[in-house]
Amino acid sequence: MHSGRQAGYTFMALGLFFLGIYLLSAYGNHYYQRVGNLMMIYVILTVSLNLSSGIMGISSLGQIGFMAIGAYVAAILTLPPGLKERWLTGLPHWMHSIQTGLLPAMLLAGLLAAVVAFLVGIVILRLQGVFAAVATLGFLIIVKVIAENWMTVTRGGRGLSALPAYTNLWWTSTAAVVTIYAVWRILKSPHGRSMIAVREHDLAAQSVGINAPKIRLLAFVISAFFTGIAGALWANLIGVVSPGSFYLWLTLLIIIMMVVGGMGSVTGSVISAVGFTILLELLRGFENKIAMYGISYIIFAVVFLLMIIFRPEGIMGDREFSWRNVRRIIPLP
Amino acid sequence: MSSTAYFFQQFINALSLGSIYALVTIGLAMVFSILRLINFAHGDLMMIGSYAILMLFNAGLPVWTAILAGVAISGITGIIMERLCYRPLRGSAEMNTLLTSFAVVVLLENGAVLFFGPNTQPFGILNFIQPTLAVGSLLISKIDAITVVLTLAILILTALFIKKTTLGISMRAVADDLTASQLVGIPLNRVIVSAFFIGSLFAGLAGLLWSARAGKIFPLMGFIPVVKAFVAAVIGGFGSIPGAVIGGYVLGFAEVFFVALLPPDFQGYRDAFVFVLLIIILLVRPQGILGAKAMERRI
Amino acid sequence: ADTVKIGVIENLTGSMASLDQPSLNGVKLALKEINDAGGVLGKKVEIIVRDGKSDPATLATVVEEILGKGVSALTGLSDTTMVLAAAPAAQRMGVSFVSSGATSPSLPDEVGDCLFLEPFGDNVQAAAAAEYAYNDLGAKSVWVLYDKAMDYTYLLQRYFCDRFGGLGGAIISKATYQTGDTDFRAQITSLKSKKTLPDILFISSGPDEIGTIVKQVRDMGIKIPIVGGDGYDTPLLAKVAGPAAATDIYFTTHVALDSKGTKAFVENYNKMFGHPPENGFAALGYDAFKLIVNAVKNANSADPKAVKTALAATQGFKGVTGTINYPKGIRVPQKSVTIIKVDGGKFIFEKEVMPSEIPAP
Amino acid sequence: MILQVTDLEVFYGNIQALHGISFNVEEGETVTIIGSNGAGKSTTLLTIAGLLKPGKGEIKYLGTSTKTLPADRIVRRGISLCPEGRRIFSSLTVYENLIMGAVQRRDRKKIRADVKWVLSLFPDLNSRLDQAGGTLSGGQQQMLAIGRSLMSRPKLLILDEPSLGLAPVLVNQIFNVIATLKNDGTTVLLVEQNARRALEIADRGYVIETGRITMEGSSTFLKSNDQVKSAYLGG
Amino acid sequence: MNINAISISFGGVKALDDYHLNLAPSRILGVIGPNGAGKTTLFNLITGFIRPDSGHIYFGDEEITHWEPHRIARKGISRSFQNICLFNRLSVIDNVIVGCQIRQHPSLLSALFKTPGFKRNEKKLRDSARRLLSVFGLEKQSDQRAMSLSYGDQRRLEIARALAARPKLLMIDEPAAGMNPRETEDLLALILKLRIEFDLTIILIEHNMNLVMPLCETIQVLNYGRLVAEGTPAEIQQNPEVIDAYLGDENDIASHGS
Ligand SMILES: Nc1ncnc2c1ncn2[C@@H]1O[C@H](COP(=O)(O)OP(=O)(O)OP(=O)(O)O)[C@@H](O)[C@H]1O
Ligand SMILES: Nc1ncnc2c1ncn2[C@@H]1O[C@H](COP(=O)(O)OP(=O)(O)OP(=O)(O)O)[C@@H](O)[C@H]1O
Ligand SMILES: [Mg+2]
Ligand SMILES: [Mg+2]
Repeated sequence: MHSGRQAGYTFMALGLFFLGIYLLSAYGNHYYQRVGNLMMIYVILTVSLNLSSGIMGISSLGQIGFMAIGAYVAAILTLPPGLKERWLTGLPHWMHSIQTGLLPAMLLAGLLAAVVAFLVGIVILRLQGVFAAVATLGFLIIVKVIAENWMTVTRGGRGLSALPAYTNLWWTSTAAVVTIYAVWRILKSPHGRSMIAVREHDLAAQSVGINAPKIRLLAFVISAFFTGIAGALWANLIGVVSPGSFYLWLTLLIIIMMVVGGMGSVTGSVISAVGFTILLELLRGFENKIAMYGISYIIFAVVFLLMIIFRPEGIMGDREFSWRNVRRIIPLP
Repeated sequence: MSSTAYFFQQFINALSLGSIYALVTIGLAMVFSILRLINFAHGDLMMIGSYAILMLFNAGLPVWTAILAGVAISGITGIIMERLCYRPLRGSAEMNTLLTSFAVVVLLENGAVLFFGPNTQPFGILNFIQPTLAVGSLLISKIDAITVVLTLAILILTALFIKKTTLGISMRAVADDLTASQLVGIPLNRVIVSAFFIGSLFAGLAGLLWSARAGKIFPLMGFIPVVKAFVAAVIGGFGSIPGAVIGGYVLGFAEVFFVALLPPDFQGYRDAFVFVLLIIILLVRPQGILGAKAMERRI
Repeated sequence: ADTVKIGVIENLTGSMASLDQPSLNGVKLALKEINDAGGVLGKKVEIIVRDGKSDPATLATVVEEILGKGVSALTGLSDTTMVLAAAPAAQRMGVSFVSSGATSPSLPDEVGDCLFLEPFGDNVQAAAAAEYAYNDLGAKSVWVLYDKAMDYTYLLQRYFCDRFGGLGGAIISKATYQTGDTDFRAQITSLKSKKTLPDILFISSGPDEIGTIVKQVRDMGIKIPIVGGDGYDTPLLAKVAGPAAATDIYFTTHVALDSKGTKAFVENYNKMFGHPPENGFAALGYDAFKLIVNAVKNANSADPKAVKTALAATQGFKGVTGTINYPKGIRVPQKSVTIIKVDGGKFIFEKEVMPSEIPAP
Repeated sequence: MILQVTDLEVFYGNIQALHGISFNVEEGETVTIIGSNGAGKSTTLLTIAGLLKPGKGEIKYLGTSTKTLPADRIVRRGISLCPEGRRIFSSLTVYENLIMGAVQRRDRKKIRADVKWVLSLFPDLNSRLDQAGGTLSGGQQQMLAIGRSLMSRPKLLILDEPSLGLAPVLVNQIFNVIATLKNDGTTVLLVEQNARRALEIADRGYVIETGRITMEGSSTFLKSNDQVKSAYLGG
Repeated sequence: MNINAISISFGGVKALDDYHLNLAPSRILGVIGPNGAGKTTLFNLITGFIRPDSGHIYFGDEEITHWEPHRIARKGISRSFQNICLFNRLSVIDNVIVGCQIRQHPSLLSALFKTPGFKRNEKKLRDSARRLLSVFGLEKQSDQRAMSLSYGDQRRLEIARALAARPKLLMIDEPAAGMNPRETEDLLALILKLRIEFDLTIILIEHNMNLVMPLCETIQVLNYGRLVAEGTPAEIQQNPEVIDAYLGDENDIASHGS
C-alpha cells in the first residue's frame, strides 16, 4: 500500500481520537473523564514498560519506582509555595517559592527518572533473569523506603497532598500518543532491531558488533523517561502522592497488561491497557451490584490465567497493527 | 546488659529470624529449581496451612493432628495449584509463569478475604510451648530453637534427596531441559507434582512456625514472607537448597544488625540497606552465594 | 428523590480492609436503626457503597462515581492518605466528607471546608496519653517505638513526645519498624541494653501489630508499663499477646466498649453480624453515619450545601464514641478521651479526660 | 513389524511440515531416512518419539498405536530417540546424564553395568564423569547424548544425525557402535547427513523430500540410484 | 591476524596451550583436531568472548586481546557459532539486517522523525540483506522466524549473518555440520565464491574433510589444546600423528569420503 495513504489514514484516526477526547472532556461526566485519564496513563506505563521488558527483555519489577520518582518530582514542583515552605524544610530555599505548571513538571519528572534509570541501570543491568527481577524489585523497595523516610523532602508516609489538579484528558492523551509514537519509531529503527537481537541472544548480538550493555541501558532509560512522565500526570490527577501508591499492585497491573497485550507489541500494549481499564471498571460495577467485595480481582485473576493459558504469547504476540491488515478485513478507500 | 551480652542477644535474635526465613525459602527454592517458577503463591500456601490448622484445632482436633492435617492441606493445595494454574503453562516464558503466580496470589488473597474476612485472628496453637529459655542473661525462644533444628534437618534431607535419589536427579533434569527429560522418559507430571507437593509441605510447616511466632494470622499474611524468601533465595543462589538456607540467614542477620547498629533515625532505611547489600552481593556473585558456579554458556 | 442518598467509601479489600470493613458494618447498623425508626425527613436513607481497594487511584475514581449519583454527603475511610485521595473530588463538588477513622488533625485544612473528622485528632489523644502517663503513672522517662510507614503512628508518637517533653518528661530514645514486620526483638534488645530503663514504653502501632509487639516485649522479660493510642482498641491485643503478657498496658481511645453508653451498640452489632465489634472503627463508622443523618435532619434538607452548613454547626451530638461539637471554623471535634487499662487481658475503663494542653496540629 | 507409520501429517502452527509419510521398520533392521535440509526428517522422528502430535495419520509400535501416549510412556515401551542438537542436561554431571537415560529402569545392578558398557563405547567420557555436561566440547556432548539414549536399553533406537560435529575417528567409532548394536539385535532408525555411510550400514532406506517420501528401497539400490547420487551423495 | 602464545585453562584443564598463529590476509586456514581439542575455544578467544590466561592477539596492527566482543566485531572479525545462536524470534531477513547494521550509527532522532536519510538507509539495509539471503538460498524463508528453519538452513543463516557484517576475517565453526555430501559441495563452492566477492580471510573449523581439504590453503591440527601440526592439506593428510589421533586408521577420505 502506498505509504502516503497510510499516513493519511493515521492522521484521520488521530483526528477521530482527539475528537473523542474533545467530546469526553466537554460533555462526559467526571467519572468517565477520570477513567479516561487513568486509561491513558496506563497506556503510557504499559507501552514504556514494553520497551524495556517486552522488546528489550529486561525482567524488571522496578518500573513503578520510576513512576514514583516522576510523581514525587512533579508533586514537589507543583505543590503550592506556602505548603512547600511548611512541609518540605529539606528543600533548598530557592525552591520554596517555585511552583511550576504541568509541562515543566512533566519534563523534569521524566528527565530525573531517566537520570536515575541511567545510574541504576549501570549497576543492575549486569544481572540477568530472576536476578535482574529481584534487583529491580529492590530498586522499587529502596524508592519506597526513601519516600517513607526522607521526611523533609517527601513528607514520609503522609505523602504530599493538595496538589493542583492540572492533569486533564488533553494532557494524558497527548502524552500517550507521543509515547506510542516514540516507542513505535524506536522499534522500527536499527536500535529496535538491535534491542530484539540482544534480547534473543546477547552473545550473538555482540558478535555482530552490538554493544549489548549500552543498548540495554538505552532501552531502560527511555522507558524510565516515559514512565516518569506518567508519574507526573498521575500525581496531578489524584492530587496526593504517598509511598504506598507506587508499589506492587501497580507493578503487577502494568506487567499483566503488557504480557496480555503481547510482549514486544506496542499495539498489544495499547489494546490491553485500554481493555483492562474498562474490564476492571466493569468488574467493579458487577462487584458493587452483588456486594461481594474482592470478587472483581478474583475474576480479573481468572481472566488473566485463562488468557495466559490459551494465548501465552498475548493478544498480539509481537505483531503490530498495520493499515494493510485492516484493509484485508474492512475495505477502506 | 553488658555489650557482649547485647551482641550475643542480637546474634540470637538474628539466628532466630534467619531460620524462619530459611525455612520459608527452602520450599520456594525447591519449586524454583525444578520449574524455573518463582511461586509467589508460596506465601499463600503458608496462609492456607495456618488457617487450616487453626480451623481444625478450633473444630476440636488434638493439636498435633490439626498440625499434620493442616500441613497436608497446604501440600494438597500446592498440587491443585500446579494442576490448574502451572501445568497448562509448562515450558512458557519465565515472565508468564512469574505473572501467573502473582495472579494466583491475587486469587487466593482476595478469596481468603471473602472467605475468612479481612481481620486478623489470634494464632496461639503452640502457646503451650514455654516461650523463652534463659541461658545466663540471654533469652532464647523455644519456638526458634525448634525452627533452627527443623531447618537444618530439612536442609540435610533435601540436599541428599536432590543429589542422590533418582527422583531428585530427575527433578534437576526437568529443571535443565524439559524436552530432553521427556525424551529420556522422565515421567514429567509425577516429578513436578512431587516437587510441588514437597515444596508446599514445607510452606505449610513454615506457615505454622511463622504464625506461631507472630501469634496471629490474616489473609494477606503470606506476602511479606514470600518477598523475604524471594530475596533470600536470590542472595543464596536461586535454586540451590543450601543457598536458600544461607540466604535466609544472611537476610536475618542483615535485618537484625541494621536495626541493632544503626541510630534510630536510620532504622527506617533498613529494607533499603538490605537491598543495597543484596545488589552488592549480586554484583560480586551474579549467581548468588551458592548459585551454580557461574557456568558459562558454551557457544 | 424519594430517598436520602449517602455515599460510603471504604477500603473493603487490600491492606486497609481490617479497619474499614468494621467501619462499614457500623454504617450498616446505623442505617438499619435509622430506617427502622422511619428514616429522616420522612424518607428512607439509602447508602451507596464503593470499595476503594486500599488504592488511591481507585479511590479517586470511585468517589467521582458516587458523586455522580447525587449524594448528600460522604463518609468512610480510616487512613489519612486514603482520605486525601478521595476527598478533594468531594470538595470540588461542595459535598461534605466525614472521615470516620482518619485522625490527623491537619486533615480538614489540607482538603478544605467540606472535610470533617468524626474522631478526635491524634494530637488530642496523644496529649491525653502523655498527661496520663506523666501525672497518673508518674512516668518521667519514655522509650518510643513506632511504625514508620504509617501516617497515624508517626503523628501519634510525635504529638505524644511534644506533650510529654512539654511536661518535663525525658525521651530516652526512639526505635522504628515497618508495617507488616513480625519480629521486633532487635529493637527490644536495644531497649534492654539501655543503662537506665525508662519508666514507660510508648508504642505507637496499628491494631494488627500491637499484639505481637506486646507479646515479644513481655517474652523478652520487660515488665515496664506500655502506653499507646486507639490502635490498641481491639480484642486482638489480649488474644495475640495472651493474658499474661497483656498486663500493665494503658491506652487512649474513643469509647470504652463495655461502658453503659455503648452496651446497646455492642449488643446490636453482635446481633446483626454474629460477633462483637472487631475494633473501635466499627463504632466510629456508626457514629460518622449518624452524624451525617443528624445534619440532614438539622438542615431539613438533603441538599449537600445545606448538609455541609448543618454539619459545621453540629453541637452536642451524642454518639457512641463521645459527644461531638465542632467549634466555629474547626472541623475536628472537641471530644473527651477515654483511657483504658489492660490487666490480665481485660480492658478496664480507667477515666475520661480532656487534655489540658494540646499540641498544634 | 516393530514400527509402522502411515500417512503421517504434522503441522507447526499453520505450516505443514509432513504431508503424509508412510514407512515401516522390521524387527532387527537398520533403516535410514535421508533427505536434504528442511525435508522433514527430524520432524518425523520427533513425532515418533511423542514430542510432536500428528495432525493426521497413524504410528504403530509393536502393533499398537502410540499416537496418544505421552513421550515418557513411549520411552518405557522401548523407543529411544537421540535428538538432533544433543540436548544433554547441561547442569547435570556426565554420570547423572547417563543415569537419567535409565530413569525408567529399576534394576540398579544392571544400570551400573550398563554405565560401564557405555563408557567402554566412549572412553573419552570416562575421565569426565563428574564434569557438568554443559562444559563438554561439542563432540563429547554428542557421545554423551548417544550414550544416554542407550542407557534405556531400547528395542528401537532412533538416532538423529549422530555423527554431527564429530571428528572423523569418532564418526568411525559411532558407526562401529551402531554396527555392534545392530549385531546385538537392536533395531535402529537412523537419520544421517553422511548419507553414504548411512546407506552402507543400513539394510533399507527412504528418501524424504519436502515432507513426502519420494523413494524407498534397499541400501544397495539407493546407493546406485542416479537421482540419489546426485542429490545426496555428491559427485 | 597474529596470535602469540595464548593459553587458557578451565578448572585445571588446559583448553589451549601456548598457541600461535600467523595468518596473512586473504588466506583460508583450516583448524582441525579431535573433539575437545580447543578449536571452539580458540574462536571464543579471538572474538573476545573469553579472555586468555596469557598471550596476545593482534588484528592488523592492533592488539585486541582484551577488547569487548562487539568492538572486535566492528573491527572486522565475524563468526558463526558451532551451537547455533540465531535471534530466534526475529525473521530470517531481520537476522541478516542486524548483521548489516554494524557499520551504521543512525541517531535516535533521525528514527523518531523518520528523516529521508533514515528511510533511504532502511531500504539499503533491506536490499543488501535480501541479496545475501538469495546467495544462501534462503530468500523464500526470509519472512519466517529464524527458529522455524531446519537445522541445515539455520547453519546457512548463521554464515549469512556473519557475512552481513562485512568482515575482513570470517571465522566459521563447523559450517557443514548437518549437511549432506551434496550440500557440502554446494557450500564449498559458495565459500570460494564469497571469498573472492568479499575479499575474505577465513578461518574454518570443520570435521568434514570433504570441505576442509579442498578449501584450505593451510591446516592447523590441535590436540589437547596444543598445536600438533601445521601444513598444507596434503602434508596433513600424510602426517601419521594426525591420522592416528584424528583422521582414523582406515583414513575414511579414501574409503568413504567422496
Ligand atoms: N519449530 C518449528 N516451527 C516452524 N517450522 C518448523 C519448526 N521446526 C521445523 N520447521 C519446519 O519444518 C520443516 C522440516 O524441518 P525438519 O527440522 O524436520 O527438517 P530436517 O529434515 O530435519 O532438516 P535438517 O537436515 O536441516 O535437520 C522445515 O521446513 C522447517 O522450516
Ligand atoms: N567453560 C568451560 N568450562 C569448563 N571446561 C570447558 C569450558 N569451555 C571449554 N571447556 C573444555 O575445553 C576443552 C576444549 O573445548 P572446545 O569446545 O574448544 O573443543 P573443540 O575443539 O571445539 O571440540 P569440538 O570439535 O567437539 O567442538 C574441552 O575439553 C572442554 O570440555
Ligand atoms: Mg533435522
Ligand atoms: Mg567446537
